[in-house]
Amino acid sequence: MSDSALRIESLSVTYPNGFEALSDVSFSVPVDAAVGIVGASGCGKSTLIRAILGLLPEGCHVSGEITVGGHDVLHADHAIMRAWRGRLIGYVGQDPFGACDPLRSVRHHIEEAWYVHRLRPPADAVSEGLTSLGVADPARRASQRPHQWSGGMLQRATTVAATAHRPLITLADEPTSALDTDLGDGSLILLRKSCRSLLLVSHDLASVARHTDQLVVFDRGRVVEAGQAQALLSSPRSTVTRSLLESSNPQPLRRSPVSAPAAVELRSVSKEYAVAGHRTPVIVDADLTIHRGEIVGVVGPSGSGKSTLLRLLSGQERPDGGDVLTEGEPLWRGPRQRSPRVPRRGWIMPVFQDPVTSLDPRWPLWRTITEPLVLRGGRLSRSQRRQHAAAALEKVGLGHINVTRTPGSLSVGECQRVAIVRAVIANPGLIVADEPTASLDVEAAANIASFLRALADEGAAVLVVSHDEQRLRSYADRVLRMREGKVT
Amino acid sequence: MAILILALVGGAALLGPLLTGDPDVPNYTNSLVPPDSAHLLGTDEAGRDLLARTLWGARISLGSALLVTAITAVTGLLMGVLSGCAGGVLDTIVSRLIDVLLGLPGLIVTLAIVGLLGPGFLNLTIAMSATGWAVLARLARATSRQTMHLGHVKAARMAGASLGRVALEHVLPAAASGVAVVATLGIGEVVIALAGLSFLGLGAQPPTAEWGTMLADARQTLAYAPWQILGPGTGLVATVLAATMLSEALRDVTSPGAGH
Amino acid sequence: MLAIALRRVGQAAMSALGGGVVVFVLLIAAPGDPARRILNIRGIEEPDSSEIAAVRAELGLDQPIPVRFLDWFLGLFRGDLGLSWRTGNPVASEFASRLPATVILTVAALLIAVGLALALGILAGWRPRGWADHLSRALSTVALAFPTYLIGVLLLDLIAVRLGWGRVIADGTWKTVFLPAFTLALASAAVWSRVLRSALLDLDAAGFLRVSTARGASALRNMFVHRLPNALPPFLTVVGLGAATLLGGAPIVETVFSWPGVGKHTIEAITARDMPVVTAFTMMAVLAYVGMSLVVDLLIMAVDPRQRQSRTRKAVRT
Amino acid sequence: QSPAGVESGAGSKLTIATTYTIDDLDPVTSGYWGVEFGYVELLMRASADGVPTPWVLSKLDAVDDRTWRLTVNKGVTFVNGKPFDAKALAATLAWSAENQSGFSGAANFASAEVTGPLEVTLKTTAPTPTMPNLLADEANVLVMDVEAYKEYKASGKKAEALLDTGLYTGPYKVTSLDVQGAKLTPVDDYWQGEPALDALDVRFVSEATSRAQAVQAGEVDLALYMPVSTARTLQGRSDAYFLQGEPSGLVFGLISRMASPLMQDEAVRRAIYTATDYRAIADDVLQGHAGYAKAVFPPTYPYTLETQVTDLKQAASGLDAAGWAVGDDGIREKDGQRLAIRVLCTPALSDGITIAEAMQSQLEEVGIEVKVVQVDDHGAARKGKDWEVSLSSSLLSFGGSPDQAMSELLASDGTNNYAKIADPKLDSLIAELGKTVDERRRTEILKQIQTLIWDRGYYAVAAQRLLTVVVGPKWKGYRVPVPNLWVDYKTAPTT
Ligand SMILES: Nc1ncnc2c1ncn2[C@@H]1O[C@H](COP(=O)(O)OP(=O)(O)OP(=O)(O)O)[C@@H](O)[C@H]1O
Ligand SMILES: Nc1ncnc2c1ncn2[C@@H]1O[C@H](COP(=O)(O)OP(=O)(O)OP(=O)(O)O)[C@@H](O)[C@H]1O
Ligand SMILES: [Mg+2]
Ligand SMILES: [Mg+2]
Repeated sequence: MSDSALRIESLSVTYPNGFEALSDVSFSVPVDAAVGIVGASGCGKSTLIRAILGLLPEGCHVSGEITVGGHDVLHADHAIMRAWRGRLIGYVGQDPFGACDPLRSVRHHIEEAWYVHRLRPPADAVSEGLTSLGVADPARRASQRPHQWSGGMLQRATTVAATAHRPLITLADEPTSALDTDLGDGSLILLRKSCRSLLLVSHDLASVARHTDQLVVFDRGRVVEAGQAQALLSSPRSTVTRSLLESSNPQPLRRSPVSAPAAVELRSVSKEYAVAGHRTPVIVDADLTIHRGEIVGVVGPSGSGKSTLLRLLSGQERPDGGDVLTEGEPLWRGPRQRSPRVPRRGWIMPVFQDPVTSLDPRWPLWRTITEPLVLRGGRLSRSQRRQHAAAALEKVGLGHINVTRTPGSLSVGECQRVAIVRAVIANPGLIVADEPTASLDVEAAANIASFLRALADEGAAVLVVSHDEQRLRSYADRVLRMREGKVT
Repeated sequence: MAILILALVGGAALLGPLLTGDPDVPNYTNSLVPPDSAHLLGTDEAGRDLLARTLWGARISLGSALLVTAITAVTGLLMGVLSGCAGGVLDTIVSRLIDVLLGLPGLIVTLAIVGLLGPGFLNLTIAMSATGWAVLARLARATSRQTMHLGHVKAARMAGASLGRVALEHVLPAAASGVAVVATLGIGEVVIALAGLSFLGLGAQPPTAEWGTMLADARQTLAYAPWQILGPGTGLVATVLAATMLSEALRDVTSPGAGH
Repeated sequence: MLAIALRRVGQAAMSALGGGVVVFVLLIAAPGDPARRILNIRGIEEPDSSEIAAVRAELGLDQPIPVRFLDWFLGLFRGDLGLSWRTGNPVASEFASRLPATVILTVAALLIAVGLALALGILAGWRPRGWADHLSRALSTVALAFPTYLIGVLLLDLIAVRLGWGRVIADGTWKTVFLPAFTLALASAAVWSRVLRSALLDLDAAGFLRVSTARGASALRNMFVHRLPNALPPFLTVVGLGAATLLGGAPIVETVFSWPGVGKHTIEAITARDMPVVTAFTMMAVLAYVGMSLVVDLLIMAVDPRQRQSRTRKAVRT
Repeated sequence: QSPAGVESGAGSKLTIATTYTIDDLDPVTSGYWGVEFGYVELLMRASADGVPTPWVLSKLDAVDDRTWRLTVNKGVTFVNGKPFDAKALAATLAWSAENQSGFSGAANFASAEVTGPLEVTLKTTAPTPTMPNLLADEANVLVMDVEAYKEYKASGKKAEALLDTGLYTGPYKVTSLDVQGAKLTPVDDYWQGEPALDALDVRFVSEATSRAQAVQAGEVDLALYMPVSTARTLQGRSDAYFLQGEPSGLVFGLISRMASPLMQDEAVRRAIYTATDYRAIADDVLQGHAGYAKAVFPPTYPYTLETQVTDLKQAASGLDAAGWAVGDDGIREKDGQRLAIRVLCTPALSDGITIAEAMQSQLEEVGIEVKVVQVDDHGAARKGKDWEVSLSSSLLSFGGSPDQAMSELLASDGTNNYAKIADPKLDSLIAELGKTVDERRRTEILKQIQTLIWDRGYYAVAAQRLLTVVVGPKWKGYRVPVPNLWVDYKTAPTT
């Protein structure tokens, strides 16, 4: 038996469509060590995991060598491979909710690690495993269904299942990308604790570096750099590593001074929702002022009321108590008023989390982009609208995109930029953005951040709700924290 | 492929009758002649040319199926979008109506309506339209409500678009494609249902050439003259296939999210 | 859980009531004076107004419409379906002798259809583009393109006449039910198997399948432990909705196979515009339909724990 | 059917499939089915030449034009064991005159007196020359135990109870009856001899295809009312045979609705009837499975007059003379009105539709457009206004008498005159016929009537209907009876 848990020698993988997802990849994971694989989206990380598990789709061309504890997994036959999965090679997936069958209990999910190998799970394996990872009251909780668990807890259950047979190596594919940063770190610590050797895959260089001994950096299917985690962090050699490092530690941007008049104000605003029959306060006595030219960020745990605050501020929803003022005038006057009274049409414009659904998939870009202009009363011909749209896209660096295209043919990041162009084309006074960068990769997110900043600098008030506090701090003037409906 | 079949079926329905004689004139000395050069699909018991009857029958079968589909699709779409966009009392009323109609077994209510109006192809078409729109309305309403919560509609509303404008420009097209897909898929079903009800004597009345009644007529002498099912059978299979393919093609064309 | 089930039962009751209203409207909108028709059956060709009034009172036609509706609707539960306009006999007694045969036929067809759909759907979903997939696609095209009556006649000719299996004139019992039930089931089975197939294939991308495969689970285990249960809700839903289609197809099959059921009887009633019989059949189908979708919903609730919660808690994630 | 060929009690069984459902055994509403299937008998039996022969009666003598002497056969007993004697006969006649609408309408019943142990004297209020035919009609006087029936009525029991009353005298008795069919068993001590069958099943199968297939599959021996197309399907097969009977009075009649504005024009009516090709309908359209109608009555009847001829020229010139000019599309017009007639028919009589469709092409040649209108409830639709020519019944009653049917259908005050024919000459002829006993005079009147209805274009016969059945191999020699009395005590397999 060799002293490496996993050894990969000049591995190449070509998908049936001829795309070479991995080429000539070699590295190894020593026994009891943790190795991190980092790289931008689409660089072949998941392909690597699938290759090790022998779960590449039919028709892939694979060359090279993969051995786990000295066993050749690339050429093992189906039955043997199945026996090794779970026992020799553990696997932790990306999304804990996706990993669990929603119809079955968490206990079933964990015990399945034994059942699939026709074994009987030890009597208290589930409780012990969960207790050791800090889940309270495991006996009762285990009989609940996945949707009754939180993501962090469920990730621990998955970890228990993945390491049930103490596999020689555990493969973890972006195990925390679906979790909050705090939760994510906790999960990784527990994961590291529970397994013997670990191969941790992620696009977040900084967080991987905290939990592994060695790092391998991928770019477009190739290894560009490998080495000790700390050394690599402190002196990255390749440009790929450097840009990865940069995007996971965004640099603060320029701030504008807050001396402008207030654009929008919340005065002891409160909101309740009827949940399961009884009313639950979601926003409690919120006060908030946003000035022209100012970006206010709001962070806070999930369910704390961030999105609700944003909807109240932008008139999408009516408060139960308190006032919302735009340029000093209340949005809501009489009790029978059905829509908010804004200073003018399109004075408040939104940017949403999902760029794809925020553009009408049937409309060409020019139509979407200039819709607010038309609604403001601009009598524009088609060709004028196209010109306006093209000019606006030019400003966000999308000048090369033909305005007659439909959103379906754009990338997600491009879509979000188009959405922002639509939001700003009619000179709004306030822009509200709910998680504008959550579905984007780091590069696109940085792009959007600087664009929002530029907007504010031109005089608009901006409210951004986000989980990504680090990034938010880089371009917001103020970052407020919400907890259980209160703004602090 | 779909286009080809469709063109064939549609062309047959439109042009076929011009090429052939009157499908309803009997010629009893020519009864049940197997397919030959004079009668490519043979003749039926009354000595009528089955090719002519198949082609003419296409008009009635397809025509009324298209009519039913069109009526149900338009009604369903409008009701669904209206209810989905307007919300409130209107939505409640329309939804209840849809629920009740969906809670009724369609084919049987069709039977009951025919019972009320009396047998006949027109009555059958009316009955099928009266019951068929609910399922499409529900689909349209669901899509509308979903669309109303999508970013682009919210953005349009915030940019100052009225409810009507949003419904017309954003929601209707979105709902229409789904309705079109499902309604198209239903064309084949409608043809078959019409045929089945005609078999029961509730639809087309002889000697009108209609695929369902042609097959029903054929069954008595099927063992002796099996070629009688050739024409209408091929027509029905082709229609169902074409409807399925068209529906799939429509789905591909109208689902613009394909790029992601 | 119980509360939700009860609410669902309440909804079902509302649907039945709504269906009742529609059916009742059909009944009272029917042309012709029922009293006159019944008198004609009783041998009075040209009844005078006092005779008509007497029968109107007997039938309760002189009551205001809401009262008539209530009478009619409650009568359904008492087994009082009114008098046939064609024979003058109580519809209930005409149905009583025919209903068992129709119940046997539709239940048998439902069982065959579900069994066939499960088998074909699983096989097709197991290996898309495999032989089972092609078979079920071909079957669904044929079932969709060829009317039931033709398939029935062909099956009779082939199986009962040429091979001598089964019977041409069925007697309405379980012994002879297979052929008519199979014919009736074919179209539904074809459609349902496609639904099951696509529900199974939709799950292909599900994370939990990949995870359990990565833990060493076999495809067989995945199919029966994870995929099938997860694909059941949409499947059960179409089965529930489609069960009434079976009842709707019964008249045709009953005619072809000489099955002594209510469907055939209803068609005769339609041609004679005998609305009480038609509406009674419709109402029965409505109740069967409402009942069936209730059962399906409760079944789905039993299968899928998420449905049991009054509100699906938003999964805690970004 | 020679009794010698009967192996009685040798396990022979007959299963018949028929279109029509028998609801119960009630003599008023469904007793006539019993006559056809051997569980009810009549006093007289209809025959092919229109002259009935005695059945349960041994003799029927006319004493004068208002008095008839009826003698019952010896030893006739009801299934319940009671004898059918003069007393029972008198009771039956009196009861039928009151309750059977056909008999009460036509028989002019005055009294029925027992004048001997087996003899009853029947008196009428007016001359009733067709009494033998009336007594041979399945809808008139059934041989039944009136006492037992009255008891049953008084008891208020359900219709099933009739099965146990032993009400009738036939060779077979119904032991069970439901929506699927009836089961019959032979009656012990049947008065004419031992019934030839051990069991008789009647099954109600509305689909003709199914009836034929059932014979092929050996489930059924005899399928009734088979469409002519079946003959072709069964050609050259040995599992089932198509058989047909002789012309017997059943017809595909055509009647003109005089209330229709178009049909008030005699030229139009005449053109319709003379342009119809009666030979082609029988020989080509129905492929010899129907009789060529040269007259409205069967060729075997003594008074039959061949009136019906096809003459396109005459039809055309008649129309020309009446001002109907041929339009652009070949259809005639007059004063802007198209010569388009609607022919009413019903799917229940599928060959009727075929005939209507044939007329469509035949009449087109003289410029008359025919629309085929199909209705399910033919009886009801005939009373309506949406037709010009309707498929109609025969001018003969089941018992072979023309008086009854003509007075109902063609007389201006007839109870069944839905065509609204009102011709004083015809009325007086029909009235006279009803009173005339003398055969020669009757023949004369009937010939005059036949000439009149042809000349005026009131009624014609498109084709003589033949009874058609499909039988299994064991019944290959079955003789299709005249009229449709499918089963009697001698009916048995032929091989
Ligand atoms: N079945 C397949 N057929 C063809 N190409 C594929 C297939 N699966 C993945 N690819 C391509 O292979 C490349 C690598 O994919 P992979 O899923 O390994 O990326 P990744 O590094 O895990 O990305 P991410 O961070 O987005 O998960 C991508 O460009 C992807 O488009
Ligand atoms: N329309 C609604 N009806 C009922 N409850 C709601 C509604 N919208 C939000 N809530 C509840 O209000 C609370 C706050 O929701 P909100 O969406 O504002 O949280 P959030 O901070 O944006 O969370 P996340 O980070 O997950 O987006 C949650 O408990 C949520 O379940
Ligand atoms: Mg990946
Ligand atoms: Mg939120």
